[in-house]
Amino acid sequence: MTVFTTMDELKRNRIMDLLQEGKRIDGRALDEYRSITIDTGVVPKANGSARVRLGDSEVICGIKIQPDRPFSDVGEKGIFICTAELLPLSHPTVETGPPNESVIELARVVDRGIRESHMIDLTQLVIKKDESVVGVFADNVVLDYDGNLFDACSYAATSAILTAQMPRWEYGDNGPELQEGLEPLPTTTLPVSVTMAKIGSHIIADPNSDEWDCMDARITITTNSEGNICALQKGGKGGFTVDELATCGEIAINSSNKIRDILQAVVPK
Amino acid sequence: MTVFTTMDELKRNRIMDLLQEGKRIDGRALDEYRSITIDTGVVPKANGSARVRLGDSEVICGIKIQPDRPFSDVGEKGIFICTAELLPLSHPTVETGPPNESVIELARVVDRGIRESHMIDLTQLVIKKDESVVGVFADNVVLDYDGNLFDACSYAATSAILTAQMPRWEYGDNGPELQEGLEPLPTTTLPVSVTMAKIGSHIIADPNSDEWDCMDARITITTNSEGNICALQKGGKGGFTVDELATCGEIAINSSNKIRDILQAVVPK
Amino acid sequence: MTVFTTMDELKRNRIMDLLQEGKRIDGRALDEYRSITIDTGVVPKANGSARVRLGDSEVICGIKIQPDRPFSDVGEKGIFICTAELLPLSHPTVETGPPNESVIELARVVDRGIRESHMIDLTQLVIKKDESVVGVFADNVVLDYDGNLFDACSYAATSAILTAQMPRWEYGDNGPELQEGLEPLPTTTLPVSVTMAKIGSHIIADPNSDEWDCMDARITITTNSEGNICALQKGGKGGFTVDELATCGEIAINSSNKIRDILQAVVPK
Amino acid sequence: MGGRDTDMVLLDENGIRCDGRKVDEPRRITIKAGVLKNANGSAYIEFGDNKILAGVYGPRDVHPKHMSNADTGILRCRYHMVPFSVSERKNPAPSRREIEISKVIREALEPAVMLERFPRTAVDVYMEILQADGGTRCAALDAAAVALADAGIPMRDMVSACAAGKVADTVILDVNNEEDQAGQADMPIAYMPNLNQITLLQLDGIMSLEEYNKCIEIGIKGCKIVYELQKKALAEKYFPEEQS
Amino acid sequence: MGGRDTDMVLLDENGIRCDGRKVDEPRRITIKAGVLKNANGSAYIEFGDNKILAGVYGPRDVHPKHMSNADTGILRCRYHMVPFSVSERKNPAPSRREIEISKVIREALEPAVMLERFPRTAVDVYMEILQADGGTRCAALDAAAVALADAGIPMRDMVSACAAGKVADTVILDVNNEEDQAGQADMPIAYMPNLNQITLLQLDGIMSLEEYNKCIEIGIKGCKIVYELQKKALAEKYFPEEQS
Amino acid sequence: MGGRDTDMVLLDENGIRCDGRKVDEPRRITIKAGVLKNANGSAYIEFGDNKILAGVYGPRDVHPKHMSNADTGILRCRYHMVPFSVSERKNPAPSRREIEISKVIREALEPAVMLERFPRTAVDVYMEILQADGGTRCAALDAAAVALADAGIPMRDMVSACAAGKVADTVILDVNNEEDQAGQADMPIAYMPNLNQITLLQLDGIMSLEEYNKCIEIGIKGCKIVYELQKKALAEKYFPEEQS
Repeated sequence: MTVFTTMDELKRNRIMDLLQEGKRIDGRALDEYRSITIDTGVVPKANGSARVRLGDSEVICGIKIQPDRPFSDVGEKGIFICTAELLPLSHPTVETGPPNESVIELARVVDRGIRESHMIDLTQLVIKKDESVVGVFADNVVLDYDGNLFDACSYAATSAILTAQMPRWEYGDNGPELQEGLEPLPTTTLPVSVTMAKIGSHIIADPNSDEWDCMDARITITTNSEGNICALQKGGKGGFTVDELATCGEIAINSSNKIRDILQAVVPK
Repeated sequence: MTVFTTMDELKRNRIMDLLQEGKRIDGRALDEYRSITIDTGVVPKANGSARVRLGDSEVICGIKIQPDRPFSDVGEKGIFICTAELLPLSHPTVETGPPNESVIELARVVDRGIRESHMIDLTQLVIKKDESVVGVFADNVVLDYDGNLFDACSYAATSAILTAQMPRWEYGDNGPELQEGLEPLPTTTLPVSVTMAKIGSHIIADPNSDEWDCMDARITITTNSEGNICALQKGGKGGFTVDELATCGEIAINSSNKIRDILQAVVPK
Repeated sequence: MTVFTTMDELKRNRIMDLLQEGKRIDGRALDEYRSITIDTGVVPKANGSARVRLGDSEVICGIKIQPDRPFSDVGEKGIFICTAELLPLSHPTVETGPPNESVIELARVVDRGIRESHMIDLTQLVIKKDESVVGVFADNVVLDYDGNLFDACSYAATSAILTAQMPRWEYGDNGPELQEGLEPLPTTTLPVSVTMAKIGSHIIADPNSDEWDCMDARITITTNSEGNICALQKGGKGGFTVDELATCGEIAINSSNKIRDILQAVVPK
Repeated sequence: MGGRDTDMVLLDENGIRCDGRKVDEPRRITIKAGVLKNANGSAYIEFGDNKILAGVYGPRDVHPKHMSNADTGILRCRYHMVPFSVSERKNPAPSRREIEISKVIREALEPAVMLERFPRTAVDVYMEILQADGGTRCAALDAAAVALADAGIPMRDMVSACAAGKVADTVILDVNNEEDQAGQADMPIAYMPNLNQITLLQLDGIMSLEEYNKCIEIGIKGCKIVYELQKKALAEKYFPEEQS
Repeated sequence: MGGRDTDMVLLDENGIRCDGRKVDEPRRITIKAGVLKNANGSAYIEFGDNKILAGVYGPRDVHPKHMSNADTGILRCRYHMVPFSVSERKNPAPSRREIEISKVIREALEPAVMLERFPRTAVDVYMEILQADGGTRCAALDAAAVALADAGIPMRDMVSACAAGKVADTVILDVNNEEDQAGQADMPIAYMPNLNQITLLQLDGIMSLEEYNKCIEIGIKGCKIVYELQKKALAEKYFPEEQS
Repeated sequence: MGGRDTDMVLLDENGIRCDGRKVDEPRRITIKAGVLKNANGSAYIEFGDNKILAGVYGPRDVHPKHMSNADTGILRCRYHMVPFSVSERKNPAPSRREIEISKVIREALEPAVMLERFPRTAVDVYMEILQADGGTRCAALDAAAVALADAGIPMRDMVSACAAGKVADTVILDVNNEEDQAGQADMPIAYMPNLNQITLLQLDGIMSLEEYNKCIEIGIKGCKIVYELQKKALAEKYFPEEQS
């Protein structure tokens, strides 16, 4: 997040010098991700949950599934809402109170990456057309910050979705009535978010917080299981050239395959 | 608006000196309005719209007409709500955020002038008694500020109302159902707002921003087509004598006739 | 309230010195209350009302009784909500705007004291199960502050409840329909709030504002007509020993009897 | 034309109004000064069934500082309805109506208060509507002006307020709640009785120019009645021995 | 796969779109610079049926001071839809969507504006969507960039924006509202035409890597068309004699 | 009298509670200190099915400055439930309940923290309820106290919290969610085990004076059990070699 107001000029110089030699400050290759650790079911009372550690960034996503009124113009579809919140214990600069623009962007980018991929088949979440649908709320809370929350939240949300157990409702005289049994959420694809930073003329994947603080621009590209791009967001004060964007697109597609395997592994066989 | 924190003492002296000679800083007669320019249909996707330029003050009013729940105690009447907002590009001192007391007063005075005149016949805006009525929202946005927004917003709102095209609804099984065709809003009279300032012992009509900044008090008197007064609001830190108020009443009725002709001319023959 | 930012060190010393001799700054015994004056029916248009003066603290509670939707999980019970607000004229340090944490605590403690005693038999306030119930709103407004608002608000609310006249509704085709006649609210017990402060090692009842400002900790114990404790709240930066808490419990039960008689006397014979 | 529907007889053949008053008769008004301990000045008014408390603090420091004025003191007013003051319980958040009324009351008091004597400070006036019955803004203003005087704030003049209005095509004094709901027009007026200035004037409802002038005239008569009661309230507090 | 349901013919057999345009043809665009009296700079754009006004104030002091930066000026942008700009009346409170768009527009303009010349100050850019018809963020950005130039703020380059997208499996320029609702993808792009930098890029919808590259390419073509119109608007204001 | 309706057997004939515990037995409690990278101190507690994370920052500067105190440091506490922590998804805005609990927790910790050593600064304690199961305020307090110690904030004593309560006319330790819903009374207690001071005490529900004293007694026993676990958690972090 760009919640930092001071930037260590020396650190930026060090990062730049290393990049000139093709190296990163923590020893990774330019397109290499930090370790990704996923624990699911960490909040058993939620309908689904996952804790993701991406390097030292740590996020929990909890999923609540409950009957809801459909949006007025889409009565034949269920509801999916994904949020993100930086808990104040995650970093000294985080403030309590309404989310700032950076947190709003974070939540909306993570939401769109999943939504635009059509990961959850919302047409299967209708209890009664125009009257009652299933609402799926995926709330991300950030526990520890070390850069690249876009990907950490996305992985937490998709892991929680993949392992969620959905109750069933049927529409009766008093509205939706809870039935016996649980089933997985209906999914069609597995979106993978890949975030890259541009520092000087270098493109690096999965920037940590030091890299995040001194980047010129960033881009998050989400791809689906078919290897297509389904959502994208550029951020930061700098720009990209056409060639750099082509590179980013390739890195995104290449990196996503390995990460998709890690995410897919959370589903019990 | 009294959004200004500094007042040019020299300008006030100049305005006062001229008024002693019966003159105004921009050469107008004391009861003379600035030029009024009205363009209607400037926001074609709204149900009605008008841009009013009153001197260098500029306002757009857009009208949205949509089915609504009636207020609980007046189920046999449609809803009319008129708002006003100073866009931050209209003047350097305007701030974003919730409206301050001056903007709230502006909106409420413009709303009451139209409401108390019974311009729109709300009894004709009932889709189904106590269940569903037509709501008419007249939203004024101020683009450029040069004093006297009370009148500029009032003229924009009434012009937009006069030229609005209302859809029709009938109450069916699923609530209000949109029908073919459009018709004008049912109107009974044409209210005209006339705002005057008191500077020293002088009463002037349609104060521009220089005059607004140095006035002692102001009064807005709205009259209907029958030449009656239907709403009034005194403002500012000073007071009026009984005689001054009598003068204001006369100016309001006299000025309103010419302005009413200008407003009426927006209606296509 | 702990709305004060400065504390008069001299006053604290004086209070402490007196307490060493078993005396209080206003001459009361340690467990002695200030005079309690109750006027009921002071806001005749409300369904019930009472003004309580506890020393120089003054509170009015007004009660509004109106049909409401039941809370989703308790369709067989009416609604009781008790609030408290410090009007800005009650003390120079009170600010307008949303309630601060002290005012929120005040309101919630007064509410719980009454709620947990089951003073109002909410099971008798059902118009139609799961559809419509009677809502009882007891709103306290503080007019003058001289410490111990917990008890002043509690006495105002219970006095207003004891003397309230409840309209009757029956459920008809259009929801709850008002019937002829009024009746008292159904009550089962009379909760009495007793607030004590700890200053040094001394426990005093009904602290006035001077005592409030220099106390180490406080405790509010509410007891019911049967002599049982039904709610309790410790506050302040200090702690209590087990022995001190035992003493507080005894003071609460002893003091409550006399106060209950005063409260009960508001009911017309 | 322009009136509001009603079945109520607002004015009978003898010129008597629905609550028994004559056309130029105000409701029963009682004012008491100095009713609060903490406030620097205060007053309680019963104006018909309106019950209103006003309290004043100041002149005092302004926080945040940038809101103060180096040339003069500032007046801040809050008109506020308590939740149980109206038939349907009022939401505690300040309504747009309350914000507007607070502003017009402040502008009605400003000409009377000698704020220029207290640069950089604020005088705060809080008006609490405990029970509302039509005409609250005038009654609140009346109490506020007494509370300002009770606080010892120097004033050029008292400010006295009363509404005029129109029912059954007749100009009347002091519109009550039923008349406001069912009548044709309501015109709240505030007046400085010695300086002869009208400092608050509003109107909802339809009237001719002639009726407008007549409303102002009768309204000022009402303000003068209120003025005497305001003076009496202050005298009762400060010179009780002279009252009998 | 990945498309959205529609009955509309978004692209006919002759490669003509639902509003009669060719695949690489933008909607009708007119820009006028200097349309407001008070603002330091302003511009009005009609981009298809979008009608958007942008106004700029600054460089000016920052309040509160702690939000200013001793090393550079700051840019503040507000993208705002007026209540009547969309089919269903918009609530006046800023939506999360508006807050996000304000941020991406600011980040798209920042590389162009020479803020370092005005430390401790702010430049404020206000964009008012009067009528919305798809592609508002690009059109607002186009107007904002012209308004910045009109305000005399020194800039490294113009910023020009236009969306690309995908309908009926075809990459197209400048997605309109119907195409956005029923089409397969929308990719807003902002571009600095001389510095050759893409400063805003977003995408909703599914496309292959090849289509992604093609979208960027056609989008830049659109930005260059816009750029000529932006220059023309400024020339018409500042060198009207040279226009004919 | 005064109890709450329930069909559940809260206490069977052998004195065994609905979750298998004895009357004076707390739920399973595990505490881990130092679980976060950025926070100056942190702790994670599982208290029955409660899962709570606490993080501490400070002593650090206070913004805005006027909220700081020249004589002492200040303690700020936030008790917060994440949206998925309760059965029905919680609205993110802080509830009045959360504000009150934050206050009583702060007042329970203040006697223990040596804030006077750090004038003009603040110590911030954030408690995040990840999963709630009755007794969250006590469990959050337990984690917060360990997090304060983990942050190296000097403390006069540990603060240990556990609830007592009453079900089936019997005084019990550590009320769980079912017992809180269906039982007769819940009394959260916080205790400084060496200074022998009760710093948090609340009660909802009806009990005699005798039961009240007994509740405090059994509650303190629970606090002492918690205290041992708090010490163990800190020891496991700082002296892992001594643990086995």
